[in-house]
Amino acid sequence: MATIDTATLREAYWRMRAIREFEERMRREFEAGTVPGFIHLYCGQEAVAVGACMHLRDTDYIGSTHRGHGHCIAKGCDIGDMLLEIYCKDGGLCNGKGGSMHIADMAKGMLGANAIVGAAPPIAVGAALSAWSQGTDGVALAFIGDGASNQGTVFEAMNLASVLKLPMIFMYENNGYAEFTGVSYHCGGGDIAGRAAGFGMPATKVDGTDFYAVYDAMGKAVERARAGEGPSAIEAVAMRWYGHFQGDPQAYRSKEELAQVRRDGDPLIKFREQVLADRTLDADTLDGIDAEIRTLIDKHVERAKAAPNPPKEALYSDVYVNY
Amino acid sequence: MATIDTATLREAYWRMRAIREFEERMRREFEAGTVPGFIHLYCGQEAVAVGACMHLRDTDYIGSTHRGHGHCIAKGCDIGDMLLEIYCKDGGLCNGKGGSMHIADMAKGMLGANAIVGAAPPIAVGAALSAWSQGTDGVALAFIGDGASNQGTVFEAMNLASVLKLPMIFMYENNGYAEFTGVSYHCGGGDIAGRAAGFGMPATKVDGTDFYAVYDAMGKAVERARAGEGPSAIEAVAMRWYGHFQGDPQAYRSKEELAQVRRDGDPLIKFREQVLADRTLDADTLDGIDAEIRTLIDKHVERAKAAPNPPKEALYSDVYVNY
Amino acid sequence: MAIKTIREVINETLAQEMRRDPRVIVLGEDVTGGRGGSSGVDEAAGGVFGLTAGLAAEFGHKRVIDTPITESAIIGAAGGAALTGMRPVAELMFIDFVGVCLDQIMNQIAKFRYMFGGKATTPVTIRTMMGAGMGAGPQHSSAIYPMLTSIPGLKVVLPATAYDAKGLLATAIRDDDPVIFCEHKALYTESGEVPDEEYTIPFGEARIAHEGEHITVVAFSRMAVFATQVARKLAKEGISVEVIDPRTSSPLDEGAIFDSVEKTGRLVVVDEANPMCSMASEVASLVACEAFECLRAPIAKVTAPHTPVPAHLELEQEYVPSPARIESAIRRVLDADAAPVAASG
Amino acid sequence: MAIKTIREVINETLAQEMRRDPRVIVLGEDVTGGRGGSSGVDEAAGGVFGLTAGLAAEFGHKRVIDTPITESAIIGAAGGAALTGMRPVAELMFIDFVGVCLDQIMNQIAKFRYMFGGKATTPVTIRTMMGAGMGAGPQHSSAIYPMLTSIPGLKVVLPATAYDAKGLLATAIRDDDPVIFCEHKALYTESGEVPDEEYTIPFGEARIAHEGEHITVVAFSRMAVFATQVARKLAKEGISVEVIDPRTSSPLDEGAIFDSVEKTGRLVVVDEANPMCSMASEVASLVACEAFECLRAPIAKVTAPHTPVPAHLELEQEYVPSPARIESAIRRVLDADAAPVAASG
Ligand SMILES: Cc1ncc(C[n+]2csc(CCOP(=O)(O)OP(=O)(O)O)c2C)c(N)n1
Ligand SMILES: Cc1ncc(C[n+]2csc(CCOP(=O)(O)OP(=O)(O)O)c2C)c(N)n1
Ligand SMILES: [Mg+2]
Ligand SMILES: [Mg+2]
Repeated sequence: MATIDTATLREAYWRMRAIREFEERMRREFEAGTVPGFIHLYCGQEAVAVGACMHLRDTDYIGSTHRGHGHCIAKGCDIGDMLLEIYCKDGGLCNGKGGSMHIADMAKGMLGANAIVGAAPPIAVGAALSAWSQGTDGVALAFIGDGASNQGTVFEAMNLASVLKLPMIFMYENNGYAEFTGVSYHCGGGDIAGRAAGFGMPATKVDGTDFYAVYDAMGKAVERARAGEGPSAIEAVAMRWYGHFQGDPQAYRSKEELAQVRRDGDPLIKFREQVLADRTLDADTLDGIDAEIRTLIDKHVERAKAAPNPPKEALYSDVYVNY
Repeated sequence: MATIDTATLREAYWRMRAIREFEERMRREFEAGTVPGFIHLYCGQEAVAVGACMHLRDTDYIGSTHRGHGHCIAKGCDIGDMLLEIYCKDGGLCNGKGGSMHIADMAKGMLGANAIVGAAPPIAVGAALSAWSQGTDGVALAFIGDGASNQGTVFEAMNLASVLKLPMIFMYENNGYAEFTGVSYHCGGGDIAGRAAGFGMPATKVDGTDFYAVYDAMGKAVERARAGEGPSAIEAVAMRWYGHFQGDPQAYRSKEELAQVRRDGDPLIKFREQVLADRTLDADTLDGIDAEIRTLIDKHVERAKAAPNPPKEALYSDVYVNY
Repeated sequence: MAIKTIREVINETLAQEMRRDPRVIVLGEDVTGGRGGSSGVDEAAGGVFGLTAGLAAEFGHKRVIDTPITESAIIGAAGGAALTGMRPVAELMFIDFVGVCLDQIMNQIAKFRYMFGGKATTPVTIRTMMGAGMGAGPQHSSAIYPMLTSIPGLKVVLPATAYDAKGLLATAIRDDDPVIFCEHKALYTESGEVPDEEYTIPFGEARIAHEGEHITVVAFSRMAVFATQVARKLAKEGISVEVIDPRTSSPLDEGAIFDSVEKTGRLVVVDEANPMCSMASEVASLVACEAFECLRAPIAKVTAPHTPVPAHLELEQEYVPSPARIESAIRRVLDADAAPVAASG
Repeated sequence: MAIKTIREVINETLAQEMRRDPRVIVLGEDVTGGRGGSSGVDEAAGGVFGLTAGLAAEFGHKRVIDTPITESAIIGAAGGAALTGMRPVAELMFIDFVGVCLDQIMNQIAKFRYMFGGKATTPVTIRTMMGAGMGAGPQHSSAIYPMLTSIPGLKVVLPATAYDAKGLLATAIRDDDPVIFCEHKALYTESGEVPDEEYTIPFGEARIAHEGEHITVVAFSRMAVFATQVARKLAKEGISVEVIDPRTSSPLDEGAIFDSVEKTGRLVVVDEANPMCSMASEVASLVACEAFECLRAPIAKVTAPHTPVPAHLELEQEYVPSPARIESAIRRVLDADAAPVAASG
């Protein structure tokens, strides 16, 4: 495992903590009825998005899912503008027309959360194709849920990336469930990473609650992609802490499982223990980040709630460039 | 390899010879301009369809492709009624409304040729699901081209069959090309059979010009399916003799390849040599079948040409049960 | 008779039809829910909105079949099962997902009968959820049933009342042709008197939701509910509005529309779909072509705009044709006594 | 000016646009052909109908990209490439295959701009082939562009002449919105005078294919060719038919239609698509709603029937709206001098 410099570790912790705090706050706000639509929380999976995105530049691209908040933060989207969007406010990343499931930010290389399961991988492959066609060293990554791994479009994306040897990474996030159905049921063969072999693609399966493991696997995949050696797949296993969407009673999960997930599946605790043991970051630094983020999220949530709605005319704009 | 009884061998030869004669005749008729639409010939792949279908009953089902004539004959469709359909005549298997790419025959378990690449496997999975749900020992099979193996719908079909452990066989026909593109280019990883492992499905790769090899692999797959043990995949390699569609100049194939395919890739010659060597069928029997089939095809082609067109009102009927 | 919601009657009808005919099966994502879960609860959901609750317990997992996320395979498998003797009810969770399985609907199940020369039947029912109103954003809120209505071989059902939902769903399941049954999200809690016994309602027979003399309003799905509200309101002012809910857009009850327009001479068509090539356009054009002589005023269409459905709740509300917009269209058409150009021959 | 076929000008325009702008790439199945073949011929096809011939030789395999059979990935990748700075021209071999990639068209590329709040552009051109006339059967012969026209965010182009094909394709490629460019199979050999230089034709501007005074015929794609033939024939009888070819169904040149109907007072709409929710219905309803006062007779629609396209050539011919059917619709509308019911107030 390569050693990781302190600045990277600090930034990684910042982003993971930001995701956690963001999602926990969203959860409380949703319960309080302040958040419109419905939301899918990323708690428990923070190390996947951050471990992956720490390797990416603004000119690299990611495609995301309905569970996209964590991906956005990991890729560097402005948290305030994200909150404006989740509250569907004017000035939000999509000016209030996308909402939680469609947050996008081209300037940060975020191609959009996507409410159609399996739709983003072909799009991310297109971003990889751009880089390949233009001869840059850009890469693209698609986040794909365990449930999404069964959708035909995802296999097509893998094959096309393989055929053209595109600079592409398929990041499977196995969080145990697709809605209310367990991966052991819905995934024929039970081995998501194993499917990549069928496309001649290297794949690794890692503990998705271990930042270091994700970071390491992603480092190799990105290196390979930038070197023009083609696509890779990573399966990161990290159970989701909450329901499919906020409000899901989760009758399909045992109390034991939920307790165990919280006990053993907290990527932030694992990270903290690791950096403290390694003496790469100290407790003050970590606590400082925690405090900074609490304040930050507080401020932005209040701002988002108070922000103006999009004007009525916004309904009709942006369908076309001139309309 | 299990020994095969003489009646089966005789019938297998009959069907393979019928396919060959049928397709060669269609080729000549098409060149002569008597056949409407466009046609995709099966020559060179006879042992795949017949090796597979010899294990199937009328109550077992197959889903087919745009290159479906061979599958129909192998599954027992009436040759005369097929010809009526290819000539789009009244009384054809689809009363002239389907044509070459849509020949179907529910009574024979033939769910239809299909002009949409990759569309038949989900449908065939549905037939397997019928058997599974009703608790019969019926099985279903989908023929899938090498090019079709990249279509998302095909992967979805494999996964669904695997998840439900359906009595299903995926028969990949690797004939070297998808239209004008070679399998080494279009198939990421280059190993079609290998993809089945990703769905927890056993797969074998066989010489598709060797009837015995196909028959053997299919025997195991059907046994497994009837025993309720779930789906299997078979990749049968058998190059197509002619162009993608009749009239294709095949600029993408070398003369050497075409000569070599004819020299080494004739399933009928191989079969004949084998049965003569084994003394399971004698030359007289084989020659008798050849002659019988020539006469049969002659008769049915003439009948099809002379048959009446569907009435004009047929345009409007059969859209719905009552319309 | 008991008062039941549309949600309840759909569930009840599925159970009744499954009892009645062993060939009826249900398949889709989380129609049971909880398969492969750690709690061991056998039915953890019964559909994301609970529409299929209780079916797995009664009919077992070989008739109530949870699938992976795999819409093409769901619809394709339903088609294949239908060709081979079953009567599958497949769930397409949101109509917006039609984009990942349209081929199986349009080129396969809807065409089997025709392209096989009348020698196959494909009794598939696709249950799906449509419509705006939940702030679910641009990919989960559409009402794109007109594109499905354009498909020959497919029947399209749009229940607006609990009574209709039951009878039409029973008809759909018993019909030998493929049917897409479009449930409007915002109508699940709509309730009315519904008999416990099974019954069917024929396709292609409109419901007169409100009788009237002055103007005809043809409105589909949730829009029929809105139009009826408006008709009741205007009745108090002495404006007599006839509201026609066609109940199925394919087949369409043209006769009921013609009869009404013959009486009223005025037409408003209301459709939650986007305007281009909508059912609003279809019905308006039908009357303009076949009952032109009856018209005493221009026709008015009230539809969603030519935009996706925005996430913001107020914009979404602005998107959906409202009772207010329906009312003003009615007033406009009533006010416009066209003086048609005299024929110059 | 040289006489060129539509096939030729599409090829020429692709080359010109690729020369003009390095961001333009072409991708699809066998757009080159021969990759992985044994002959070593680098361009074995140039598209199944030769439309992309010569491009790979000039622009190389990183700009002319052969793909597996994988339509969702083709359109999705085009969308992703467009979001990241390219101007992809994706080939969807037959419009019938829209069923396996509709989500990428409808929910993705067409919605990006809107659902991302105007902060993304998606300059994708999808070239596709449509229409009956080759005996290709129910899954390769449809003209289902109306369902695409209903999609907000997507533009739909229907060239009927060689001159238009060139200018409209250039506009499509340079347009910052997604466009589907529908080439009618039966028109590839249609020819006309076409300049060698590049030029563009704006979307949403109809072509007056034939000027006239007595009746307006709005006809799309190949139907504009048929309608023009009929107009020429009837001119000899002194019947003056104005044929309007909208050239794009989205955006639609409503003004040109209104102007013409204002003049003629009579309308026939011709569409090769199935009738329900067609462009025929759209245009007819538009006039019935917005230009009702101009109408002196019922509108007539001439469309394909509500059936798939049968394989049999004679049935297929019966399926396609013919010049004879267009002619008889024109005569019918001219004969019908509606005496509209007087307004009763
Ligand atoms: C095409 C499509 N089918 C179904 C859905 C409904 N749906 C939304 S999320 C989801 C489960 C996704 O599971 P997974 O990919 O494991 O992601 P996770 O929710 O676990 O992050 C489903 C079925 C959808 N949005 N799109
Ligand atoms: C969805 C779809 N995409 C593309 C096509 C055009 N097409 C017809 S056959 C074919 C090649 C199929 O190759 P393969 O699966 O190897 O079958 P083969 O022709 O070799 O039997 C293609 C691309 C189609 N009919 N349907
Ligand atoms: Mg999951
Ligand atoms: Mg092939």
